[in-house]
Amino acid sequence: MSSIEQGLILMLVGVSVVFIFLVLLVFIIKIMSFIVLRYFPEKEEPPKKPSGGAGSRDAEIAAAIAAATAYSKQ
Amino acid sequence: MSSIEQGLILMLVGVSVVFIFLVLLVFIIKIMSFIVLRYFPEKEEPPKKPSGGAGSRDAEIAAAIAAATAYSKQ
Amino acid sequence: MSSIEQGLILMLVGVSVVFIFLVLLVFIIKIMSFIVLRYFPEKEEPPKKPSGGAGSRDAEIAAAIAAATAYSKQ
Amino acid sequence: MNIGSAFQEFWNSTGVMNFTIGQVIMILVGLVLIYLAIAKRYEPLLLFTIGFGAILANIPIAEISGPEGFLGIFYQAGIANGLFPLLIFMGVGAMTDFGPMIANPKTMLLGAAAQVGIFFALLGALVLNMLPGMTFSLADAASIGIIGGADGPTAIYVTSQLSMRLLGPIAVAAYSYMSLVPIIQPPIIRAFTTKKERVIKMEQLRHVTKLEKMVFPIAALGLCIILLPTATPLIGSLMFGNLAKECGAVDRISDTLQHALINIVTIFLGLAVGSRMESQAFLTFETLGILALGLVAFAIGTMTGLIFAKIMNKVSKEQINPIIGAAGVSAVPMAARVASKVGQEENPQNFLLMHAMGPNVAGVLGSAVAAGILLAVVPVIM
Amino acid sequence: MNIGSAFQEFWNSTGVMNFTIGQVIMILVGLVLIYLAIAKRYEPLLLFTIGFGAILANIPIAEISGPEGFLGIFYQAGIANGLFPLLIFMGVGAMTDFGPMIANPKTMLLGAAAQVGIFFALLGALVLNMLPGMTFSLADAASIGIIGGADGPTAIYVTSQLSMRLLGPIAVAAYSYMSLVPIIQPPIIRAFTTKKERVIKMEQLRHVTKLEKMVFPIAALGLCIILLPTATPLIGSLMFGNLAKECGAVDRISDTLQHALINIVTIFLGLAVGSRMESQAFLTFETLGILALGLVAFAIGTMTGLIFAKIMNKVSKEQINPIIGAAGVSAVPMAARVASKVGQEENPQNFLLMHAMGPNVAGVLGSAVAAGILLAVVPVIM
Amino acid sequence: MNIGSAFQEFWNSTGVMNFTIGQVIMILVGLVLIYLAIAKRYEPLLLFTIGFGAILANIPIAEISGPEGFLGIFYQAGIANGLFPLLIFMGVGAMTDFGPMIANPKTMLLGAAAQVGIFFALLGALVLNMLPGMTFSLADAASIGIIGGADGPTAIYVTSQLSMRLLGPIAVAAYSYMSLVPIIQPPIIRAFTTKKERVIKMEQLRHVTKLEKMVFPIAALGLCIILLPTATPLIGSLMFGNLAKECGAVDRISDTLQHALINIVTIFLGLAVGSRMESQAFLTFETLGILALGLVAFAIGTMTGLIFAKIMNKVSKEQINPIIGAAGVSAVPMAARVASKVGQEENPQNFLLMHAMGPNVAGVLGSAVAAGILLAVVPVIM
Ligand code: NA
Ligand code: NA
Ligand code: NA
Repeated sequence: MSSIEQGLILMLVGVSVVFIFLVLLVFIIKIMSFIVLRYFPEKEEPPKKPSGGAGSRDAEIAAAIAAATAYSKQ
Repeated sequence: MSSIEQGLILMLVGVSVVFIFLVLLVFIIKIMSFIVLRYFPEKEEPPKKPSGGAGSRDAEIAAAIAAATAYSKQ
Repeated sequence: MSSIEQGLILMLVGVSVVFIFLVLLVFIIKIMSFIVLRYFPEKEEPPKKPSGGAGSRDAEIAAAIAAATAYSKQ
Repeated sequence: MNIGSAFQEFWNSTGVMNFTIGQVIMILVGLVLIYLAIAKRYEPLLLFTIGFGAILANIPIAEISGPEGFLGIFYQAGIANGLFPLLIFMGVGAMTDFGPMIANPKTMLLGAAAQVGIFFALLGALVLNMLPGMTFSLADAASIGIIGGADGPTAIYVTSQLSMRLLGPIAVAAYSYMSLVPIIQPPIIRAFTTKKERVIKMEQLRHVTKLEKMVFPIAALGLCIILLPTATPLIGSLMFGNLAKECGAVDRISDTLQHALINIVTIFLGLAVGSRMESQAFLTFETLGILALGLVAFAIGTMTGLIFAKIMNKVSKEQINPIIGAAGVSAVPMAARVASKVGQEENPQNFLLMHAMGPNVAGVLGSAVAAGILLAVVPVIM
Repeated sequence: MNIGSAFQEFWNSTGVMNFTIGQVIMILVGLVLIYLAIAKRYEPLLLFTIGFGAILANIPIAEISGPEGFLGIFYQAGIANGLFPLLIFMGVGAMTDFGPMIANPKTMLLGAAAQVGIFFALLGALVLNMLPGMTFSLADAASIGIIGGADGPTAIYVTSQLSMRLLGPIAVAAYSYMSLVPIIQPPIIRAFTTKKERVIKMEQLRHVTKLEKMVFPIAALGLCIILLPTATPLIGSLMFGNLAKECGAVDRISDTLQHALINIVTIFLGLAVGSRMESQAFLTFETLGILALGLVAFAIGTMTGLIFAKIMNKVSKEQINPIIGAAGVSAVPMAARVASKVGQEENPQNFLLMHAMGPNVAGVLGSAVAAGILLAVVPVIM
Repeated sequence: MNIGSAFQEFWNSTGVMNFTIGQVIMILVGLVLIYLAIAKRYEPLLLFTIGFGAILANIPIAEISGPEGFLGIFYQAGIANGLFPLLIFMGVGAMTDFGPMIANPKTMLLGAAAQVGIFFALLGALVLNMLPGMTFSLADAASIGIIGGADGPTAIYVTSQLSMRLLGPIAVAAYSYMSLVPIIQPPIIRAFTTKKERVIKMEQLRHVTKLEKMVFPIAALGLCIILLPTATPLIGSLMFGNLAKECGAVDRISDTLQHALINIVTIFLGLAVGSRMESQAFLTFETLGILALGLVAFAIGTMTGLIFAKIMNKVSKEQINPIIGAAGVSAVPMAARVASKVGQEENPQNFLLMHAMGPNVAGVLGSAVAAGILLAVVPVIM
């Protein structure tokens, strides 16, 4: 029954490491949250930054171009 | 002119099978419609079920989360 | 220092061709614009054509089908 | 290497110094296709991309359609193996409403009758072999015939399996004639029908239930599996998309097939098909034959659709307007609109669109079935 | 070749003449999966595509799942190499809110406890080897166990790396049980908890800041890199998507992962997985074993999640409602909803959804970690 | 195998036990890129994905960037063969408005002048060979020079064809400096122009008709075909997208190029480029040289653009504000915005944005042309 023995070993290693991993992650999150909340607290209602990189920049440019074009047609 | 003979054979087989196929499909549809209309008639105005699987479920969850978050901030 | 010589040659060829290319493009655009503006001036406010090929045709059909279906149910 | 020889080297690598006359002509052909796509709105999505692909494929030195070029990569990824037309077919399935066909199933036979054009063109190709410069094999002839299916993805799929060398001209012929349907069909319709027939009014189609629409794709695929397995890649893809649309449970899939996926694949497919339009393959006497045979296929398909409708009227008491027989060639939804328009010109109270949609979508099935037969039989009897 | 033999040839190539009984059964299995997807809404996106793939793969002659068939192409492109499940995971990451988990990190341990089911099923597979007709290698057993991870992409990824021959049944079992969670879990929850436990009310979760949500994916990936590199393809993809969502700077990427890309990949993945459901691979005694073990895995995972929650209540002063332990199996978000529903039945004032989301998404991490362990250790000790 | 040795085996496969110092540093580099993307919004789409790719590529054991890893698959699918940058270029074409350039074509020459930086950096790389540890071949030098093109896809395309080993540092340099344009350019603009020049007011651009915008991509591609076939993959892709946008007949294609396709490809491209940032390839003295040369290229390109504008003012009676010469480097649309902003600081009535867009998009053409020259000449003279 060597194969079942292998399975038992795998189970032991597996369950242990899953728990070790998530326990460590619990600590990491707690430390992380502690640091973030203490040193980088959220500002009240941050103004929504434009996001999307190229997308929004393109949109800005497009708006500017549209405006300029409309202007130049007057 | 063996090649044209082959073409004629292909034509005969082809036209026959296309017709056989669609004639059979006509019968199948008629039988299918008969059964469906008799045994599974459409209910009047079925209430529109949520569709899209994961998508809509995610949306529900998102709504629930949003609601809960909003609630918890009060 | 043959490699730097190669670089200098590449620089000379490169800068020349970039300029030749864009100078030619300037002339081509000028000629193109002259012809277009003289012989194919823009009509005032062209009516917006339906675009998107299959897409819009499908939409038309869909609308027609919807209309016909609604009609046939009366 | 000095400056002079560097410029010389550069000059030798310019297009001017390396053009063949064939490449110049093919670039002009590409421009014509783009012009037709933009100015005439002839199948714009496909003729635009095919035309652009043709231009890129005929640029000297660049080898864009070679195995390392980016069009060559598209070609290998989805044309050589038949993948792209099948993905398109999934999207077509998700956009197709088989309701009008289910409401009046006997009009499906018109979609069978109109496929006769396929086999006439096939035969025509073999007859054309008598002309010098035409050497169409049976596989070539079958691929040419399928132009008469009036269905782009089917034509590309069959040609990719049977006669790759003719892909360029066949695809161009298929899409061109599909967009010329409003020009090709009306005179044929008027020639083969009487005024009295054209004003026949058809009663409104019954309502088709959601469940019927959901069972249909399964039933049609089932029949195809039993009778014609070689057609199942095409019919299976079509019915996958159609069931996804009708079942209402997988809207994300249905939407994706109809939009993101079909759009992306159309770009790749069009460019890759265009990349097969190299001058030595396209500028041949055979291409003229293919264009002629494609027209023949469309015309005969239209005719046989009309004639079969008239025969059905002889046999059955319920009269159908034979104009809708012309829609059996497929060319969805163009042919159905043409039928509808011609009908309305004769009688403004005549709303044939829905009635023509039945044979129209049946024609898609019909040509997929014909494709399956050709794929099954041609390799065996050659 | 005369007309008769041509028809004979055609007849010999029909499905009727070439079906094996196994293929017929598998097509029926495919239909059942599609039925469950449409009528029961059981994981519709996946069971629909897997079911359709299974039908197409079992069509005689057509060879759609062969190396030249279009399902075979999907398979090679993204299942054999593990790519598709990772792309799905990017989308999952971009749709997941780890906020509830960060707000109450100790509930993550429930997501660890519920993974015990994986290893019980693994062991079970090795025990089943004692039955005749069952020959599960350790790699097979590991792939079967991962069904208990209740996470489709993880199961497909692990199986594609360890035990490709079982991909069909394992994927079907994984997605089926994920959608059966509302049936499987409630009785187990009621059996392993007392009424008094089930009415425990939990206080509202604190607000989690944007920055915490942004640091979390980096921290989790960092831990994974340090401790378990073999899990980084899965966890890395998940955190890539999650960071893209939370950071607010790359909305185009986040949107694409959540919509266009995941939808396209889902279609390909489902069809390709279905294409592995060929009769000789699926219609075996082993498949029954896999289905049974999958159920065992889900049940035991649910149990160990519940029991661990009760143990935590013993140890800690802050009480948690043990129902949320069942959500630790993952099956996001289904298991969390089940927990929430069962809780509300006991006490209408009990809003457990947010609390259950913590263990629920932790369960995704937990099964990815378990996958990493299996991928690291199994090839070594075999 | 006993329990102890199983844990030992596991421990030996952890990241902790297998890190090289180089991998740790590269993961930190990846984090810095992600930080710049998120916090500073430096080319967020690209630096985010490249940074994440760099992290994943430097995880020990996992081999994510190896030929079987998922980043390795992206790399093979679209970087090694140059496909992804071309698809990006199609999307760029579909988002670019050449109108301002057509309205005032002579400003295109500024887009030529600013490419001089490319060749200075090329020369600089060859000069740097005199330092120990620098061994740039001519192909390497050409790839480094193209950073001065201020155009990411062009840089990646050229480097993938000429000098793959330098892809990581070159891509990072290209995108970093593109986003640093608002910091790099203003002092150079102020240093090389007088107050009097900077307040020059330019008259409004004329209206450009739809037809001009449609003919332009065809004309530009035609010139490229005739003069420089090696640039046609880049210019052809750009003009394909641009014509799709301007023609108004294929909006489905234009939309797809601008959204679904470019977004998907950006994700794959960024991750795949990042996967080339393995420590042994990146952490070299040469990388420092590349970063320095990239900055030189940007600075000199800005300078030559400005100086050429001043020369044009000497020669022509119609005065242009030389600030817009700086926009000739491309870095669309960042450089045009910088020019506009600097102009407005000098004179609030000065609206230079549209005027700067001309040289800006001309700079894209200019660097694609320079790329074509390098691809044509370098393999020959090496
Ligand atoms: Na047809
Ligand atoms: Na799990
Ligand atoms: Na440039």
